[in-house]
Amino acid sequence: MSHSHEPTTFLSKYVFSFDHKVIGIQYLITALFMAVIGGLLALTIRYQLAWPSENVVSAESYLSLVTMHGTIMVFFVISMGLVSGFGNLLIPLHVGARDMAYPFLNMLSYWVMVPACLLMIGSFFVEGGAAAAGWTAYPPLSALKDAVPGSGMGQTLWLLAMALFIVSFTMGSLNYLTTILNERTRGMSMMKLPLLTWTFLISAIIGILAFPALTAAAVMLLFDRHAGTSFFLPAGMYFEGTGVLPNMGGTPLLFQHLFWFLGHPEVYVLVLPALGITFEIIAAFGRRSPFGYRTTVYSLLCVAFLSMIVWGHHMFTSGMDPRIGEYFSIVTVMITVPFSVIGLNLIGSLWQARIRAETPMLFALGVISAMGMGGLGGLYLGTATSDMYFHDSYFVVGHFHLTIGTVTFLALFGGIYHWFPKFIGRKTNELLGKTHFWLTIIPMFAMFLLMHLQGMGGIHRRYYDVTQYSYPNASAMALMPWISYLAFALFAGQLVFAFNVIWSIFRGEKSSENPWGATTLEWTAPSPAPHGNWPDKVPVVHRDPYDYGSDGVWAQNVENAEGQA
Amino acid sequence: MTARSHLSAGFLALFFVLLVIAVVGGFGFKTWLPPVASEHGAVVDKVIRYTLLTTGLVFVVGHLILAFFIVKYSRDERGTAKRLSPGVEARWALSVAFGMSIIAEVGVLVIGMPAWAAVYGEPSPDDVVVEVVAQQFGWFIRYPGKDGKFGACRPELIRRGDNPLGLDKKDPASADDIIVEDELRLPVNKPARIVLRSLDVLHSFSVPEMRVKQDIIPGYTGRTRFVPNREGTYEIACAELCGLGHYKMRGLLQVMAPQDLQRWLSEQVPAITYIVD
Amino acid sequence: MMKIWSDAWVQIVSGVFVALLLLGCSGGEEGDSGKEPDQETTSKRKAWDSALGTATVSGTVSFHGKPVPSRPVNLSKDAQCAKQHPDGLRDNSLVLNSDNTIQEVFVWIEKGLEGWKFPVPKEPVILSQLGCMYSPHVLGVMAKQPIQIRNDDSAVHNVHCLAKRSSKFNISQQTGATDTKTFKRPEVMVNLICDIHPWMSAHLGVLSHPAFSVTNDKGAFRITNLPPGKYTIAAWQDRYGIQKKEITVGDGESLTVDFTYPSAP
Amino acid sequence: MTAESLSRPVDPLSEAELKESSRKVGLLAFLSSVVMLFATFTAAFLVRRTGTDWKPLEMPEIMWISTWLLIGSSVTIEISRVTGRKMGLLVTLGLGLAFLFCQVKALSEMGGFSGALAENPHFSFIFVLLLVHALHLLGGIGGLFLTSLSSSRFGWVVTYWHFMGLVWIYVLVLLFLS
Repeated sequence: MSHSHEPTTFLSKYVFSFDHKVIGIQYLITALFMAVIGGLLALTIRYQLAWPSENVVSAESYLSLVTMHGTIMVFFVISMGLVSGFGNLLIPLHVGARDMAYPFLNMLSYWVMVPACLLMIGSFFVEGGAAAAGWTAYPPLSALKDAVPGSGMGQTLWLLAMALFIVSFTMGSLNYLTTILNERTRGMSMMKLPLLTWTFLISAIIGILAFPALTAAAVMLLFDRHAGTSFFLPAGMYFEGTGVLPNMGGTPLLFQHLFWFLGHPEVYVLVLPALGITFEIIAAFGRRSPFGYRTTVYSLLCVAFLSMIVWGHHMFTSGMDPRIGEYFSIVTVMITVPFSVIGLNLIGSLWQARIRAETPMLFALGVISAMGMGGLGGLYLGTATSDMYFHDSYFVVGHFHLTIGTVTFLALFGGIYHWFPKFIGRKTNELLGKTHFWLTIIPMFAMFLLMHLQGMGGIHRRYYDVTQYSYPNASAMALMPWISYLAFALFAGQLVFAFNVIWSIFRGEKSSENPWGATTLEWTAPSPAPHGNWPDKVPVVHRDPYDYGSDGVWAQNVENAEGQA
Repeated sequence: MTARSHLSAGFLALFFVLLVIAVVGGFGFKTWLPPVASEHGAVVDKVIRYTLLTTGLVFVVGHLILAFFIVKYSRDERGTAKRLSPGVEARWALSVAFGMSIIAEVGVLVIGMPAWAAVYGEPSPDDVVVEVVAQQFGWFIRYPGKDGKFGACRPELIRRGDNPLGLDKKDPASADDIIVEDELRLPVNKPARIVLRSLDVLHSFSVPEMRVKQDIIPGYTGRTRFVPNREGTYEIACAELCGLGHYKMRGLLQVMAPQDLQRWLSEQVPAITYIVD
Repeated sequence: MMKIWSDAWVQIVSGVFVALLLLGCSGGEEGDSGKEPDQETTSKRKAWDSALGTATVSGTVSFHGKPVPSRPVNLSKDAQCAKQHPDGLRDNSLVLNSDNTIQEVFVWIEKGLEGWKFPVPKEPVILSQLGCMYSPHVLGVMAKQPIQIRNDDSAVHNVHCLAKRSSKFNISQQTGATDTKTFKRPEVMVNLICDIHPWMSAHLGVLSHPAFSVTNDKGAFRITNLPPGKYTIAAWQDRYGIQKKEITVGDGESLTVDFTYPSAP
Repeated sequence: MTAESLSRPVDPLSEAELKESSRKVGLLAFLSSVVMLFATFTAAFLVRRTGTDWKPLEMPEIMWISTWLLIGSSVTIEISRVTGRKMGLLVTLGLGLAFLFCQVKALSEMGGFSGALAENPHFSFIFVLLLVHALHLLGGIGGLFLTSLSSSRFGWVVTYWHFMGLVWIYVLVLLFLS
C-alpha cells in the first residue's frame, strides 16, 4: 500500500495528501475556521436580538445570518470537525490499519468539501444576500425569488454547496464503513472495537442511508426553482407583482418529509461520535472499562435504527395527518430507551473509577451533563401535545443547541485536548485548557438553559425583533441581553483555546507515545504517528479495548499472559 | 497532578450541584408560561407540568450522582476497579430504560392524547367556523355570514386594494361574507374551528395563550380547533419562517361574549360591497 | 490503481478537478445575472431644446357616477401606525375630491416623443414613508433619474419594488433609513409595496421623457414644455386603469384634454 | 463480509485480496446509498401521483430500444467477465453510450427541457429520474473506460453495471407500468 513510498513534495505531503492523519487535520482546521465564521454570525444575531432598536443588520440580512449560522454549524463545523476530522484521524489507528481503505477517495472528499465551504461563504456576497429560508430550506420560501430576497442567487449557491457537501460526506462515509468492516487488524473483532469507532461506523451507515433523501430533495428543489416544475409547489400561490403562479399540485409537506428523513438522523451523525469521544476519554481518565460495553453498542445500533423512523416529530404542527403525528410521538419518545441506557452507562463508567480530572476529562464530564439536559428537554418536544406549544419557540433553540451544539462542541474540544499529543507530539497547556473549559461550559450551559426558559414563555424563534409582541412573560423577555452577554463571553473564551493550541504546537511539553496511559491501538503508535502509522509491523489485537484491571493496565495489543483472547 | 486534579474535580462537582439548584429554581419556582385561556390548553399545561416534574427528578438525581461519583472516585490511588459482570450491567441498563420509557409514554399517551384528540378530533356542527388566511405579512379573517357558507375564492381575482382574497362575486355564498384584517373575534366558551389557508408561503397560526400552533400550507386547507374560555385580547403570531416581515406578522384575537360578537358582526359591511368590477 | 495514481498524477488531476469545480461555480454565478441590452439609449435621438417650440397640455380628470366605497384598513397590527391615524384609514386606490374630480391620476405622453432625447435630472425624486403611507402615492420619474426612498416614520417598513422591466428589489427600512435607487428602463407603472403594511403602495410612472403630470387636489394636471407634434396622451388610475387620447399641438399652443373615469359617458 | 470476517480471529487475507474485498464492501455500501436515492424518488413519485393535476404519459417506443440496449450491454459485460477479455468492456461502453443517446432522444421527443417539463408533473419525474439514472450510468461508463485501460480486476464494474441495469428496469416499471 501507499506506506511503502512516502510522499516527498510539499503538495503531496500537505495539500493533496493521501494520509488519513493529514486529511483529518485538514478537515479539523477547516472546521475550526468555519466555526469562527459561524460564531461571528451567531454574535451578530445575538446583538440584534438583545438590542433590536439599534438595527445592526436589516431584517432580510438577519434571516440570512440565521440560515447560514445553522447550515455552517451543523454541516460545516460539527459534521466536518467531529465526523470527518476525528473520523479520519482515528479510524485507521483504532482498527489497526495503515490508512483508510480508499486513500485517494479520502483526499478527493476533502477537496470536494473545500469548494463547498467557499461557495457557502461566497453566497453572502451575491445580489440579495445569502440564503434566507432557514437551514431547513422549506419551499415555497426557498423556491421562489419573490418570497424572500435571499431566495435568489444565494439559495442556488446554498443548494450547490450542500450538493458538494453530500458528495464529499458520502465518500467519507464509504471510506469509514469499508475501513472499519474490512481493514481491521488481526484479532480486532467487532466486539473489540473502541466505542468511538462503533459510533463512526453507525454515523457512516446513517450517512449513507439518510443523505440520499436530501440529495433527491435538493435535485427536485433545483428543478422547482429553475425549470418551473411543481414537485413541492402547490397550485394557486399568489405573489403581489407576479400574480398567480402557474405551478400545480405539488406539496411543500413532501419536502419537509424528505428533509427531516435526513435531518433527524443527521442529529445522531453528530451526537453519536461526540458520545464516542466521551466514552474514550472517560475510560482513559477514569481508568476503568466503560460500564456495559455491549449494551452501549446495542443501544447505539438501536438509536441508529430509531433515528430513521422518527423524523416526523419535527412536523407535529406542520399539518400532516394527526394520526401519523401520534405514531411519530410514540416512537420518538421510545428513543429515551437506548439513550437512557447510554446515559446510565456514561454515569456508571464513573462508578468505582479512578478519576484524573484533567482537561479532556472535564470536557467529557461536561458532555454527560449536557447530554442529560438536552435529552430530557427532548421529551417536551417529542410529546406531540406539548410540542403544540413549544414548536418553533426558543425552547427548541435551547434544546438543539444543548444537544447538537454543546454536546458536540464539548466533545470536539475534549477530543482535541485528548489526541493533541498523538498527532502533534506535544501536550497542550493544562492550566490554559482548564481555563478554557470553565470559560466554555459556564456560558454555554447558562445561555442555552435560559433559552429554554424563554421558550417556556412562548417566545418564537427566528424573529428579528421579539419586542413586537407583548404576550411573553416580561422576565423571559428580559433574558435576551443576558444570553447575548453570555454568548460574547463564550466567544471571547475561545481565544484562550486558540492561543493554547497555537502555543502548544511550538512550545508544548513533549509527549511520549502514550501520555494518558490509555489502551486503544492509536497509543501504541509513535507520537506523532508516521506515514503508515506504525513504523514496523501493524499491531495484533489480543485484548478488549479498555483493559484497565485492578492490578494494571494493558493496551489492546499486549499478549495475554494466560493465552486467552 | 494529583492535588490540582482533585481541585478540578471538586469544582466540577460543585458546578453540577449549583446547576441543579439553578435549574430547579429556574423551572420550578416561576411560571414562565403565559396564562392559559383555552380548554385543551389546560391539558397541554398538565403535560408540561408532568414532564417538568419527571424529567426534573431524573435530572436532579442524575446530576447529584454524577457530582458524587466525581468527588468520590477522584483519587489517584491504584484502587480496585471492581467490574460488574456484563449480565448485571445489562440488567441495570434495562431497568433504567424501562423506567424512562414508562415516564415518556405516560406523557404522550395517557396525559397528552386527550388534548391532541381535542384539537384534531372530529369537528362538531356546533363549532363556530372562521377562516383565517395568511399572507406575507398579515392575516385576513373571514366570517361566512348568515348563510354559514364561505363564498368561493379564486387567486386570479385577488386585487390588493379591494379584493384581497379573490372573493368570487358570482358565487351566491359570497354575498354576506365578512372580511377583516388582523383581528380575529371569537365567542367565549364555544368551540372554534379555524379554517386555515395561505396565499403564498408557509405560515403558522400561533396563539400562545390558547396553546394553539398550526402550520398553514399554501394550496391546502388546514384547520385547528379550540375552545377559548377566558375573555380578553390575545396576540396571534406567525411561528413558521415566512420572509423578512415574519416577526411583524402580528394579529389580535379577541375573545368576547357571544352577544357582543353578534352585535359586532351585524355592524360589519359585507366584503362584496368593496369589490370593484 | 496505485501505480497509475503516482504522486505527479495526483497533483495534476486534483488541481484540475478543484479548478474545474471553482470555475463551474463561478460560471454559474455569472450566467444567472444575465445580460440586459439597453434598448432605450439610441444615439439617433435629437436632443430637446426649448427654442424649437413649446406647447402645453392640461386638463382635469373627473369621476362619473357613484363610486364603490373604499375598503377600510385595520391598523391594529401596528400600534405605531394606529397612533398616527386615530380616525382610521381606507384603501386609497381612488381618491376623490369634493367636486368629483380624481386625485393622483398619472397623465403622460405615451407616444410621439420617441425622436427626442431629454436630459435626465441629477437631483433625486423623493419618496417618503410617513404615517404608514407612501408619500406621494403616485409620482413620475425619469429612467436613470435617482429616486430617494426614505423612511420618515416611527414604524419599520420594507420597500418591495415589483418592477417588471427594471430590477426588482426588496429592502427593509428602519426609521430614518434612506436608500437611493434608479430604474433602468421606462415602465408605467412600477408598483412599490410594503409587505408589512399591506395597505401601503406607491405607483411610479418611469419614463424616458419628462412629459408627465399627476392630478392634484382639484383633479387637474399640466404638462408643459412639450415640442409641437402629434401625441397619444394617456391617463392611469389605480383602480380603473389606463385611458388614451390622440392629440395634436402646435408651437405655443395650449390644449385642454379631460378624462373621465370609469369610462367616457 | 462473512461472519468469519466480522470476527477476524486471524490475519485473513493478503494485501491484494484485502483490496479486492474492500472494494466489494465499499461498492455494496455505495449501492445501498443509490438504492436509498431511488427509494426517495419513489416515495416522492407515489405521493405526487395522487395530485389532481396528474396527467399520465405513454411510454415512448424508443425506451424499449434503450432497455434492450442496456440488457444487451449486461450480457456483453458478463461475457467479458467470464472470458477475461477486455474487448467486451469496450462493446459494453459503446452500448452504454447508445443507451444514453436513446434517453436523450426519448426526452426530447417527450418535450425536452422547455414547456412540458413544467406543465406535466409526470414528465418532471421522468426527466429527473432519467437524468439521475443517466448520471449514475455515466459513472459506470467512466469506470469501464478506466478499467479497460488499466490492468486491474474489473469485477466491481460488472456488479455496478448490472445494478444500474436493474435500476433502469425498476425506474421504467415505476414510471410507466405501475
